[in-house]
Amino acid sequence: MDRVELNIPSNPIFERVVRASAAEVGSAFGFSEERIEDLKLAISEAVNNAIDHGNRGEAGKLVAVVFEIDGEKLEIRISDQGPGVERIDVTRRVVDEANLEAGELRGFGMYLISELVDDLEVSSSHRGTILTLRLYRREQP
Amino acid sequence: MDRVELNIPSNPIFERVVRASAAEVGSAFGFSEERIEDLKLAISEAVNNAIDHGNRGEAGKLVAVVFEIDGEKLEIRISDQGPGVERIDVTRRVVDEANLEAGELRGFGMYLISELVDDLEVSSSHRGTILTLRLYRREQP
Amino acid sequence: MSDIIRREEFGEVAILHVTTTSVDAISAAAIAAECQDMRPITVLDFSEVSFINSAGISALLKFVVSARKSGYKLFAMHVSPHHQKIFKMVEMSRFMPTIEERDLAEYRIAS
Amino acid sequence: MSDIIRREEFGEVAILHVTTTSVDAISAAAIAAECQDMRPITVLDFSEVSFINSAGISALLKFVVSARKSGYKLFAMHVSPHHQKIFKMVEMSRFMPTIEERDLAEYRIAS
Ligand SMILES: Nc1ncnc2c1ncn2[C@@H]1O[C@H](COP(=O)(O)OP(=O)(O)O)[C@@H](O)[C@H]1O
Ligand SMILES: Nc1ncnc2c1ncn2[C@@H]1O[C@H](COP(=O)(O)OP(=O)(O)O)[C@@H](O)[C@H]1O
Repeated sequence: MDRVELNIPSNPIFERVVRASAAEVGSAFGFSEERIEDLKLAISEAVNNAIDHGNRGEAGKLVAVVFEIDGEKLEIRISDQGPGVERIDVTRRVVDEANLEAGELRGFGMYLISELVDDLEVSSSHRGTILTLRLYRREQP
Repeated sequence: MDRVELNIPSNPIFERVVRASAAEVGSAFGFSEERIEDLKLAISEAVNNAIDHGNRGEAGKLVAVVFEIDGEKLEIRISDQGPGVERIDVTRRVVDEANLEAGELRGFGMYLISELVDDLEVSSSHRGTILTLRLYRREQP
Repeated sequence: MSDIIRREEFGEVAILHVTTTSVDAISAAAIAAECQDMRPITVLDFSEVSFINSAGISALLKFVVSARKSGYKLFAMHVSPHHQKIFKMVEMSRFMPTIEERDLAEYRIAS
Repeated sequence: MSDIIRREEFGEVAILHVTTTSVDAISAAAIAAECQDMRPITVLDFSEVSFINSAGISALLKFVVSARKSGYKLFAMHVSPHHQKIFKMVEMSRFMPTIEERDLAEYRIAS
Protein backbone atom coordinates (compact mmCIF):
# COMPACT_ATOMS: atom_id res chain seq x y z
CA MET A 1 0.00 0.00 0.00
CA ASP A 2 1.46 3.34 -1.09
CA ARG A 3 0.38 6.57 0.55
CA VAL A 4 0.99 10.15 -0.58
CA GLU A 5 -0.02 12.94 1.82
CA LEU A 6 -0.49 16.59 0.97
CA ASN A 7 -1.46 19.53 3.20
CA ILE A 8 -2.32 22.96 1.82
CA PRO A 9 -3.53 26.28 3.27
CA SER A 10 -7.12 27.30 2.43
CA ASN A 11 -6.20 29.34 -0.61
CA PRO A 12 -7.59 28.24 -3.99
CA ILE A 13 -4.22 28.82 -5.67
CA PHE A 14 -2.98 25.70 -3.86
CA GLU A 15 -5.86 23.61 -5.21
CA ARG A 16 -3.74 23.63 -8.37
CA VAL A 17 -0.94 21.89 -6.44
CA VAL A 18 -3.30 19.11 -5.34
CA ARG A 19 -4.66 18.78 -8.87
CA ALA A 20 -1.16 18.45 -10.36
CA SER A 21 -0.30 15.83 -7.74
CA ALA A 22 -3.52 13.96 -8.48
CA ALA A 23 -2.60 13.78 -12.17
CA GLU A 24 0.76 12.18 -11.35
CA VAL A 25 -0.75 9.77 -8.81
CA GLY A 26 -3.38 8.75 -11.38
CA SER A 27 -0.65 8.24 -13.96
CA ALA A 28 1.40 6.13 -11.51
CA PHE A 29 -1.75 4.09 -10.83
CA GLY A 30 -1.99 3.38 -14.58
CA PHE A 31 -5.06 5.45 -15.44
CA SER A 32 -5.82 6.50 -19.02
CA GLU A 33 -5.65 10.20 -19.95
CA GLU A 34 -9.44 10.43 -19.71
CA ARG A 35 -9.65 8.92 -16.23
CA ILE A 36 -6.82 11.17 -15.08
CA GLU A 37 -8.97 14.13 -16.19
CA ASP A 38 -11.95 12.69 -14.26
CA LEU A 39 -9.76 12.27 -11.18
CA LYS A 40 -8.36 15.82 -11.42
CA LEU A 41 -11.85 17.30 -11.69
CA ALA A 42 -13.33 15.27 -8.81
CA ILE A 43 -10.43 16.20 -6.51
CA SER A 44 -10.52 19.82 -7.61
CA GLU A 45 -14.20 20.05 -6.62
CA ALA A 46 -13.61 18.36 -3.27
CA VAL A 47 -10.65 20.61 -2.42
CA ASN A 48 -12.46 23.81 -3.43
CA ASN A 49 -15.41 22.78 -1.24
CA ALA A 50 -13.08 22.06 1.68
CA ILE A 51 -11.56 25.53 1.23
CA ASP A 52 -14.84 27.44 0.65
CA HIS A 53 -17.51 25.64 2.66
CA GLY A 54 -15.42 23.75 5.21
CA ASN A 55 -12.65 26.17 6.16
CA ARG A 56 -14.56 29.26 4.92
CA GLY A 57 -11.38 30.45 3.25
CA GLU A 58 -9.53 30.92 6.56
CA ALA A 59 -5.95 30.54 5.31
CA GLY A 60 -4.78 29.26 8.71
CA LYS A 61 -7.03 26.21 8.38
CA LEU A 62 -5.56 23.38 6.35
CA VAL A 63 -6.96 21.03 3.77
CA ALA A 64 -5.42 17.56 4.05
CA VAL A 65 -5.39 15.24 1.06
CA VAL A 66 -4.34 11.60 1.32
CA PHE A 67 -3.89 9.39 -1.73
CA GLU A 68 -3.78 5.65 -1.05
CA ILE A 69 -2.94 3.14 -3.74
CA ASP A 70 -4.03 -0.28 -2.55
CA GLY A 71 -3.92 -2.97 -5.22
CA GLU A 72 -6.77 -2.26 -7.63
CA LYS A 73 -8.12 0.62 -5.54
CA LEU A 74 -7.17 4.29 -5.46
CA GLU A 75 -8.67 6.01 -2.42
CA ILE A 76 -8.44 9.76 -1.86
CA ARG A 77 -9.50 11.44 1.37
CA ILE A 78 -9.97 15.21 1.46
CA SER A 79 -10.48 16.68 4.94
CA ASP A 80 -11.07 20.19 6.19
CA GLN A 81 -11.07 21.80 9.64
CA GLY A 82 -14.54 23.32 9.32
CA PRO A 83 -17.49 23.08 11.74
CA GLY A 84 -18.95 20.14 9.82
CA VAL A 85 -22.19 19.89 7.88
CA GLU A 86 -25.51 18.09 8.47
CA ARG A 87 -25.78 16.53 5.04
CA ILE A 88 -24.44 17.16 1.57
CA ASP A 89 -26.70 16.90 -1.45
CA VAL A 90 -25.22 14.85 -4.30
CA THR A 91 -28.36 14.55 -6.44
CA ARG A 92 -28.25 15.35 -10.12
CA ARG A 93 -27.91 19.07 -10.72
CA VAL A 94 -27.93 20.52 -14.24
CA VAL A 95 -28.20 23.94 -15.83
CA ASP A 96 -31.84 24.86 -16.48
CA GLU A 97 -33.87 27.94 -17.35
CA ALA A 98 -35.16 28.40 -13.80
CA ASN A 99 -31.66 28.50 -12.30
CA LEU A 100 -30.44 30.87 -14.99
CA GLU A 101 -33.37 33.24 -14.37
CA ALA A 102 -32.71 33.12 -10.63
CA GLY A 103 -28.97 33.67 -11.12
CA GLU A 104 -28.21 30.38 -9.36
CA LEU A 105 -25.05 29.50 -11.22
CA ARG A 106 -23.38 27.18 -8.71
CA GLY A 107 -23.96 23.83 -7.05
CA PHE A 108 -22.54 21.38 -9.62
CA GLY A 109 -19.51 20.26 -7.63
CA MET A 110 -20.87 17.40 -5.54
CA TYR A 111 -22.92 16.03 -8.44
CA LEU A 112 -19.82 16.03 -10.66
CA ILE A 113 -17.76 14.25 -7.99
CA SER A 114 -20.44 11.57 -7.57
CA GLU A 115 -20.51 11.00 -11.35
CA LEU A 116 -16.74 10.87 -11.78
CA VAL A 117 -15.71 8.47 -9.02
CA ASP A 118 -16.72 4.85 -8.43
CA ASP A 119 -17.60 5.42 -4.80
CA LEU A 120 -18.12 8.52 -2.65
CA GLU A 121 -18.44 8.73 1.11
CA VAL A 122 -19.02 11.81 3.25
CA SER A 123 -18.33 11.89 6.96
CA SER A 124 -18.66 15.05 9.00
CA SER A 125 -18.33 16.05 12.65
CA HIS A 126 -17.73 19.26 14.57
CA ARG A 127 -14.04 18.72 13.80
CA GLY A 128 -14.52 18.92 10.05
CA THR A 129 -15.66 17.09 6.95
CA ILE A 130 -13.95 14.19 5.20
CA LEU A 131 -14.77 13.24 1.63
CA THR A 132 -13.58 9.79 0.61
CA LEU A 133 -13.34 9.12 -3.11
CA ARG A 134 -12.63 5.64 -4.45
CA LEU A 135 -11.70 4.73 -7.98
CA TYR A 136 -10.92 1.25 -9.25
CA ARG A 137 -8.61 0.15 -12.00
CA ARG A 138 -10.84 -1.20 -14.74
CA GLU A 139 -10.16 -4.03 -17.12
CA GLN A 140 -9.06 -2.79 -20.51
CA PRO A 141 -12.02 -3.01 -22.94
CA MET B 1 3.54 32.63 5.35
CA ASP B 2 2.05 29.81 3.27
CA ARG B 3 3.15 26.23 3.77
CA VAL B 4 2.50 23.19 1.57
CA GLU B 5 3.55 19.78 2.91
CA LEU B 6 3.99 16.60 0.93
CA ASN B 7 5.00 13.11 2.08
CA ILE B 8 5.82 10.31 -0.34
CA PRO B 9 7.05 6.71 -0.06
CA SER B 10 10.62 6.02 -1.24
CA ASN B 11 9.64 5.06 -4.76
CA PRO B 12 10.98 7.20 -7.63
CA ILE B 13 7.57 7.17 -9.35
CA PHE B 14 6.37 9.54 -6.61
CA GLU B 15 9.23 11.96 -7.27
CA ARG B 16 7.05 12.96 -10.23
CA VAL B 17 4.30 13.97 -7.79
CA VAL B 18 6.69 16.25 -5.90
CA ARG B 19 7.98 17.70 -9.16
CA ALA B 20 4.46 18.49 -10.41
CA SER B 21 3.65 20.13 -7.07
CA ALA B 22 6.86 22.14 -7.22
CA ALA B 23 5.88 23.50 -10.64
CA GLU B 24 2.54 24.75 -9.29
CA VAL B 25 4.10 26.21 -6.14
CA GLY B 26 6.68 28.01 -8.29
CA SER B 27 3.92 29.31 -10.52
CA ALA B 28 1.92 30.52 -7.49
CA PHE B 29 5.08 32.24 -6.25
CA GLY B 30 5.26 34.11 -9.58
CA PHE B 31 8.30 32.45 -11.10
CA SER B 32 9.00 32.60 -14.85
CA GLU B 33 8.81 29.40 -16.92
CA GLU B 34 12.60 29.12 -16.83
CA ARG B 35 12.87 29.42 -13.06
CA ILE B 36 10.05 26.91 -12.64
CA GLU B 37 12.18 24.49 -14.68
CA ASP B 38 15.19 25.23 -12.44
CA LEU B 39 13.06 24.62 -9.35
CA LYS B 40 11.65 21.34 -10.70
CA LEU B 41 15.13 20.05 -11.49
CA ALA B 42 16.66 21.04 -8.13
CA ILE B 43 13.80 19.41 -6.21
CA SER B 44 13.86 16.34 -8.42
CA GLU B 45 17.55 15.82 -7.61
CA ALA B 46 17.03 16.33 -3.88
CA VAL B 47 14.08 13.92 -3.75
CA ASN B 48 15.87 11.23 -5.77
CA ASN B 49 18.86 11.50 -3.41
CA ALA B 50 16.58 11.24 -0.37
CA ILE B 51 15.04 8.09 -1.89
CA ASP B 52 18.30 6.47 -3.11
CA HIS B 53 21.02 7.54 -0.68
CA GLY B 54 18.97 8.51 2.38
CA ASN B 55 16.22 5.91 2.55
CA ARG B 56 18.10 3.39 0.36
CA GLY B 57 14.88 2.78 -1.55
CA GLU B 58 13.10 1.27 1.47
CA ALA B 59 9.49 2.02 0.48
CA GLY B 60 8.38 2.13 4.12
CA LYS B 61 10.64 5.14 4.75
CA LEU B 62 9.14 8.47 3.76
CA VAL B 63 10.50 11.53 2.04
CA ALA B 64 8.97 14.72 3.46
CA VAL B 65 8.90 17.87 1.36
CA VAL B 66 7.86 21.22 2.80
CA PHE B 67 7.37 24.31 0.62
CA GLU B 68 7.28 27.62 2.47
CA ILE B 69 6.40 30.86 0.75
CA ASP B 70 7.52 33.72 2.96
CA GLY B 71 7.36 37.13 1.28
CA GLU B 72 10.18 37.24 -1.26
CA LYS B 73 11.55 33.83 -0.24
CA LEU B 74 10.59 30.34 -1.33
CA GLU B 75 12.15 27.74 0.97
CA ILE B 76 11.92 24.01 0.31
CA ARG B 77 13.02 21.38 2.81
CA ILE B 78 13.49 17.79 1.67
CA SER B 79 14.05 15.28 4.48
CA ASP B 80 14.65 11.55 4.52
CA GLN B 81 14.72 8.93 7.28
CA GLY B 82 18.17 7.58 6.43
CA PRO B 83 21.17 7.05 8.74
CA GLY B 84 22.61 10.46 7.84
CA VAL B 85 25.81 11.32 6.03
CA GLU B 86 29.14 12.85 7.11
CA ARG B 87 29.35 15.43 4.36
CA ILE B 88 27.95 15.94 0.89
CA ASP B 89 30.15 17.18 -1.92
CA VAL B 90 28.63 20.03 -3.94
CA THR B 91 31.73 21.02 -5.92
CA ARG B 92 31.56 21.43 -9.66
CA ARG B 93 31.20 18.11 -11.42
CA VAL B 94 31.16 17.86 -15.21
CA VAL B 95 31.38 15.13 -17.82
CA ASP B 96 35.00 14.48 -18.80
CA GLU B 97 37.01 11.85 -20.65
CA ALA B 98 38.36 10.27 -17.45
CA ASN B 99 34.89 9.69 -16.00
CA LEU B 100 33.62 8.30 -19.28
CA GLU B 101 36.55 5.87 -19.51
CA ALA B 102 35.95 4.78 -15.92
CA GLY B 103 32.21 4.41 -16.50
CA GLU B 104 31.48 6.96 -13.76
CA LEU B 105 28.29 8.37 -15.18
CA ARG B 106 26.68 9.76 -12.03
CA GLY B 107 27.29 12.41 -9.39
CA PHE B 108 25.84 15.54 -11.02
CA GLY B 109 22.84 15.96 -8.72
CA MET B 110 24.26 17.99 -5.85
CA TYR B 111 26.26 20.23 -8.18
CA LEU B 112 23.12 20.94 -10.24
CA ILE B 113 21.11 21.76 -7.11
CA SER B 114 23.80 24.17 -5.89
CA GLU B 115 23.81 25.92 -9.29
CA LEU B 116 20.03 26.17 -9.59
CA VAL B 117 19.06 27.55 -6.18
CA ASP B 118 20.09 30.79 -4.49
CA ASP B 119 21.03 29.08 -1.25
CA LEU B 120 21.58 25.46 -0.22
CA GLU B 121 21.96 24.05 3.28
CA VAL B 122 22.58 20.45 4.30
CA SER B 123 21.94 19.18 7.80
CA SER B 124 22.31 15.54 8.71
CA SER B 125 22.05 13.42 11.84
CA HIS B 126 21.47 9.75 12.64
CA ARG B 127 17.77 10.51 12.16
CA GLY B 128 18.17 11.52 8.53
CA THR B 129 19.27 14.25 6.17
CA ILE B 130 17.53 17.56 5.47
CA LEU B 131 18.30 19.61 2.38
CA THR B 132 17.09 23.20 2.55
CA LEU B 133 16.79 25.03 -0.76
CA ARG B 134 16.07 28.75 -0.89
CA LEU B 135 15.07 30.75 -3.93
CA TYR B 136 14.29 34.44 -4.00
CA ARG B 137 11.93 36.36 -6.21
CA ARG B 138 14.10 38.51 -8.42
CA GLU B 139 13.37 41.94 -9.76
CA GLN B 140 12.23 41.85 -13.35
CA PRO B 141 15.15 42.86 -15.62
CA MET C 1 -8.59 44.35 -21.37
CA SER C 2 -8.01 41.01 -19.77
CA ASP C 3 -4.87 38.99 -20.53
CA ILE C 4 -6.90 35.84 -19.91
CA ILE C 5 -9.17 36.46 -22.93
CA ARG C 6 -7.93 37.52 -26.36
CA ARG C 7 -10.72 39.11 -28.43
CA GLU C 8 -11.27 38.92 -32.15
CA GLU C 9 -14.26 40.72 -33.69
CA PHE C 10 -15.80 40.95 -37.15
CA GLY C 11 -19.27 42.29 -37.90
CA GLU C 12 -21.75 40.71 -35.50
CA VAL C 13 -19.26 38.13 -34.26
CA ALA C 14 -16.90 38.15 -31.28
CA ILE C 15 -14.50 35.28 -30.72
CA LEU C 16 -13.15 35.17 -27.19
CA HIS C 17 -10.01 33.05 -27.12
CA VAL C 18 -9.47 31.81 -23.57
CA THR C 19 -5.68 31.96 -23.14
CA THR C 20 -5.35 30.40 -19.69
CA THR C 21 -4.98 26.61 -19.52
CA SER C 22 -7.06 26.43 -16.35
CA VAL C 23 -10.62 27.74 -16.12
CA ASP C 24 -10.89 27.43 -12.35
CA ALA C 25 -11.44 29.38 -9.13
CA ILE C 26 -8.33 31.46 -9.84
CA SER C 27 -9.15 32.53 -13.41
CA ALA C 28 -12.97 32.57 -13.10
CA ALA C 29 -13.44 36.24 -12.17
CA ALA C 30 -11.29 37.58 -15.02
CA ILE C 31 -13.12 35.36 -17.51
CA ALA C 32 -16.60 36.25 -16.21
CA ALA C 33 -15.78 39.98 -16.45
CA GLU C 34 -15.71 39.68 -20.24
CA CYS C 35 -19.43 38.81 -20.38
CA GLN C 36 -20.11 42.56 -20.02
CA ASP C 37 -19.12 43.04 -23.63
CA MET C 38 -20.67 40.42 -25.90
CA ARG C 39 -21.69 40.57 -29.58
CA PRO C 40 -24.87 39.12 -31.20
CA ILE C 41 -22.82 36.02 -31.97
CA THR C 42 -20.25 35.27 -29.29
CA VAL C 43 -17.93 32.28 -29.47
CA LEU C 44 -15.75 31.07 -26.61
CA ASP C 45 -12.65 29.35 -27.96
CA PHE C 46 -11.30 26.66 -25.60
CA SER C 47 -8.42 25.47 -27.77
CA GLU C 48 -5.80 26.36 -25.14
CA VAL C 49 -7.85 25.15 -22.17
CA SER C 50 -6.87 21.89 -20.52
CA PHE C 51 -8.95 22.13 -17.35
CA ILE C 52 -12.42 23.41 -16.41
CA ASN C 53 -14.07 22.86 -13.02
CA SER C 54 -17.39 23.99 -11.55
CA ALA C 55 -15.95 27.36 -10.50
CA GLY C 56 -15.10 27.79 -14.18
CA ILE C 57 -18.54 26.59 -15.28
CA SER C 58 -20.13 29.24 -13.02
CA ALA C 59 -18.08 31.88 -14.83
CA LEU C 60 -19.17 30.54 -18.23
CA LEU C 61 -22.81 30.58 -17.11
CA LYS C 62 -22.53 34.35 -16.72
CA PHE C 63 -22.11 34.45 -20.50
CA VAL C 64 -25.21 32.26 -20.88
CA VAL C 65 -27.27 34.59 -18.68
CA SER C 66 -25.96 37.67 -20.48
CA ALA C 67 -26.64 36.17 -23.93
CA ARG C 68 -30.21 35.24 -22.93
CA LYS C 69 -30.85 38.76 -21.63
CA SER C 70 -29.65 40.34 -24.90
CA GLY C 71 -31.09 37.71 -27.25
CA TYR C 72 -27.54 36.93 -28.40
CA LYS C 73 -26.20 33.58 -29.59
CA LEU C 74 -23.45 31.87 -27.58
CA PHE C 75 -21.22 29.08 -28.89
CA ALA C 76 -18.21 27.09 -27.73
CA MET C 77 -15.36 26.12 -30.05
CA HIS C 78 -12.51 23.58 -29.76
CA VAL C 79 -13.94 21.85 -26.71
CA SER C 80 -11.92 18.73 -25.82
CA PRO C 81 -13.75 15.38 -25.69
CA HIS C 82 -13.38 15.37 -21.90
CA HIS C 83 -14.93 18.81 -21.53
CA GLN C 84 -17.70 17.90 -23.97
CA LYS C 85 -18.50 15.05 -21.61
CA ILE C 86 -18.56 17.38 -18.60
CA PHE C 87 -20.65 20.01 -20.44
CA LYS C 88 -23.14 17.24 -21.29
CA MET C 89 -23.26 16.03 -17.67
CA VAL C 90 -24.42 19.43 -16.42
CA GLU C 91 -26.35 20.16 -19.64
CA MET C 92 -24.18 23.19 -20.30
CA SER C 93 -24.15 22.04 -23.93
CA ARG C 94 -27.87 22.97 -24.23
CA PHE C 95 -27.05 26.61 -23.53
CA MET C 96 -23.63 26.85 -25.15
CA PRO C 97 -23.61 24.48 -28.14
CA THR C 98 -20.32 23.79 -29.87
CA ILE C 99 -19.65 25.33 -33.25
CA GLU C 100 -17.17 24.08 -35.83
CA GLU C 101 -14.44 26.28 -37.26
CA ARG C 102 -15.94 25.84 -40.76
CA ASP C 103 -19.44 26.97 -39.69
CA LEU C 104 -17.91 30.01 -38.08
CA ALA C 105 -16.10 30.71 -41.36
CA GLU C 106 -19.50 31.27 -42.99
CA TYR C 107 -20.25 34.07 -40.56
CA ARG C 108 -16.83 35.50 -41.34
CA ILE C 109 -17.55 35.56 -45.06
CA ALA C 110 -21.06 36.90 -44.54
CA SER C 111 -19.77 39.84 -42.53
CA MET D 1 11.62 -2.49 -29.27
CA SER D 2 11.08 0.18 -26.67
CA ASP D 3 7.94 2.31 -26.70
CA ILE D 4 9.98 5.11 -25.13
CA ILE D 5 12.20 5.49 -28.23
CA ARG D 6 10.90 5.58 -31.80
CA ARG D 7 13.65 4.75 -34.32
CA GLU D 8 14.14 6.13 -37.79
CA GLU D 9 17.09 4.93 -39.89
CA PHE D 10 18.57 5.82 -43.26
CA GLY D 11 22.02 4.80 -44.45
CA GLU D 12 24.55 5.54 -41.72
CA VAL D 13 22.09 7.57 -39.68
CA ALA D 14 19.77 6.60 -36.82
CA ILE D 15 17.40 9.13 -35.33
CA LEU D 16 16.12 8.09 -31.93
CA HIS D 17 12.98 10.07 -31.12
CA VAL D 18 12.50 10.10 -27.36
CA THR D 19 8.72 9.81 -26.93
CA THR D 20 8.45 10.19 -23.15
CA THR D 21 8.09 13.71 -21.77
CA SER D 22 10.23 12.88 -18.75
CA VAL D 23 13.80 11.58 -19.02
CA ASP D 24 14.13 10.66 -15.35
CA ALA D 25 14.73 7.77 -12.93
CA ILE D 26 11.60 6.02 -14.22
CA SER D 27 12.35 6.16 -17.95
CA ALA D 28 16.18 6.03 -17.75
CA ALA D 29 16.64 2.26 -18.05
CA ALA D 30 14.44 1.90 -21.14
CA ILE D 31 16.25 4.80 -22.82
CA ALA D 32 19.74 3.55 -21.94
CA ALA D 33 18.91 0.09 -23.33
CA GLU D 34 18.77 1.59 -26.84
CA CYS D 35 22.50 2.48 -26.74
CA GLN D 36 23.18 -1.18 -27.63
CA ASP D 37 22.12 -0.49 -31.18
CA MET D 38 23.63 2.73 -32.53
CA ARG D 39 24.59 3.77 -36.06
CA PRO D 40 27.75 5.68 -37.17
CA ILE D 41 25.69 8.86 -36.87
CA THR D 42 23.18 8.70 -34.06
CA VAL D 43 20.85 11.57 -33.24
CA LEU D 44 18.74 11.80 -30.10
CA ASP D 45 15.61 13.85 -30.77
CA PHE D 46 14.31 15.64 -27.65
CA SER D 47 11.40 17.46 -29.27
CA GLU D 48 8.82 15.76 -27.03
CA VAL D 49 10.93 15.95 -23.87
CA SER D 50 9.98 18.52 -21.24
CA PHE D 51 12.11 17.27 -18.34
CA ILE D 52 15.60 15.77 -17.93
CA ASN D 53 17.31 15.20 -14.57
CA SER D 54 20.65 13.68 -13.59
CA ALA D 55 19.22 10.14 -13.67
CA GLY D 56 18.30 10.91 -17.27
CA ILE D 57 21.72 12.41 -17.99
CA SER D 58 23.36 9.18 -16.73
CA ALA D 59 21.26 7.25 -19.25
CA LEU D 60 22.29 9.62 -22.05
CA LEU D 61 25.96 9.23 -21.07
CA LYS D 62 25.67 5.53 -21.90
CA PHE D 63 25.19 6.65 -25.51
CA VAL D 64 28.27 8.86 -25.22
CA VAL D 65 30.37 5.94 -23.92
CA SER D 66 29.03 3.61 -26.58
CA ALA D 67 29.65 6.14 -29.38
CA ARG D 68 33.23 6.71 -28.20
CA LYS D 69 33.90 2.96 -28.12
CA SER D 70 32.65 2.52 -31.69
CA GLY D 71 34.03 5.77 -33.09
CA TYR D 72 30.47 6.85 -33.87
CA LYS D 73 29.12 10.41 -33.91
CA LEU D 74 26.41 11.37 -31.41
CA PHE D 75 24.17 14.43 -31.72
CA ALA D 76 21.17 15.93 -29.93
CA MET D 77 18.29 17.59 -31.76
CA HIS D 78 15.46 19.90 -30.63
CA VAL D 79 16.95 20.56 -27.20
CA SER D 80 14.95 23.22 -25.33
CA PRO D 81 16.79 26.36 -24.17
CA HIS D 82 16.49 25.15 -20.56
CA HIS D 83 18.03 21.78 -21.34
CA GLN D 84 20.77 23.43 -23.41
CA LYS D 85 21.61 25.38 -20.27
CA ILE D 86 21.72 22.20 -18.17
CA PHE D 87 23.78 20.31 -20.79
CA LYS D 88 26.25 23.22 -20.75
CA MET D 89 26.44 23.19 -16.94
CA VAL D 90 27.61 19.58 -16.87
CA GLU D 91 29.49 19.93 -20.19
CA MET D 92 27.30 17.26 -21.75
CA SER D 93 27.21 19.52 -24.81
CA ARG D 94 30.90 18.74 -25.46
CA PHE D 95 30.10 15.07 -25.96
CA MET D 96 26.65 15.35 -27.50
CA PRO D 97 26.58 18.56 -29.57
CA THR D 98 23.25 19.76 -30.93
CA ILE D 99 22.54 19.38 -34.61
CA GLU D 100 20.01 21.38 -36.61
CA GLU D 101 17.25 19.75 -38.63
CA ARG D 102 18.68 21.29 -41.82
CA ASP D 103 22.20 19.89 -41.24
CA LEU D 104 20.69 16.49 -40.66
CA ALA D 105 18.82 16.87 -43.95
CA GLU D 106 22.19 16.87 -45.76
CA TYR D 107 22.98 13.44 -44.34
CA ARG D 108 19.54 12.33 -45.49
CA ILE D 109 20.19 13.47 -49.05
CA ALA D 110 23.71 12.04 -49.05
CA SER D 111 22.47 8.60 -48.06
N1 LIG E 1 -16.32 20.34 2.82
C1 LIG E 1 -17.57 20.83 3.01
N2 LIG E 1 -17.91 21.37 4.20
C2 LIG E 1 -19.14 21.88 4.40
N3 LIG E 1 -20.11 21.90 3.46
C3 LIG E 1 -19.84 21.37 2.25
C4 LIG E 1 -18.56 20.82 1.96
N4 LIG E 1 -18.60 20.36 0.69
C5 LIG E 1 -19.82 20.64 0.21
N5 LIG E 1 -20.59 21.25 1.14
C6 LIG E 1 -22.00 21.67 1.00
O1 LIG E 1 -22.55 21.07 -0.17
C7 LIG E 1 -23.09 22.09 -1.03
C8 LIG E 1 -22.98 21.66 -2.48
O2 LIG E 1 -21.62 21.72 -2.93
P1 LIG E 1 -21.30 21.81 -4.47
O3 LIG E 1 -22.19 20.85 -5.20
O4 LIG E 1 -19.85 21.63 -4.66
O5 LIG E 1 -21.77 23.26 -4.92
P2 LIG E 1 -21.18 24.70 -4.55
O6 LIG E 1 -19.82 24.53 -3.93
O7 LIG E 1 -21.12 25.39 -5.87
O8 LIG E 1 -22.18 25.30 -3.60
C9 LIG E 1 -22.32 23.34 -0.69
O9 LIG E 1 -23.02 24.51 -1.03
C10 LIG E 1 -22.12 23.19 0.82
O10 LIG E 1 -23.26 23.61 1.51
N1 LIG F 1 19.84 12.51 1.20
C1 LIG F 1 21.08 11.99 1.20
N2 LIG F 1 21.45 11.10 2.16
C2 LIG F 1 22.70 10.56 2.16
N3 LIG F 1 23.64 10.85 1.24
C3 LIG F 1 23.35 11.73 0.27
C4 LIG F 1 22.06 12.35 0.20
N4 LIG F 1 22.08 13.19 -0.86
C5 LIG F 1 23.30 13.09 -1.43
N5 LIG F 1 24.08 12.21 -0.75
C6 LIG F 1 25.49 11.85 -1.05
O1 LIG F 1 26.02 12.79 -1.98
C7 LIG F 1 26.54 12.12 -3.13
C8 LIG F 1 26.40 12.99 -4.36
O2 LIG F 1 25.04 13.07 -4.77
P1 LIG F 1 24.70 13.48 -6.26
O3 LIG F 1 25.56 14.62 -6.66
O4 LIG F 1 23.24 13.71 -6.36
O5 LIG F 1 25.14 12.26 -7.16
P2 LIG F 1 24.56 10.77 -7.27
O6 LIG F 1 23.22 10.74 -6.60
O7 LIG F 1 24.47 10.55 -8.74
O8 LIG F 1 25.56 9.90 -6.58
C9 LIG F 1 25.77 10.81 -3.19
O9 LIG F 1 26.46 9.82 -3.91
C10 LIG F 1 25.60 10.48 -1.71
O10 LIG F 1 26.75 9.86 -1.21
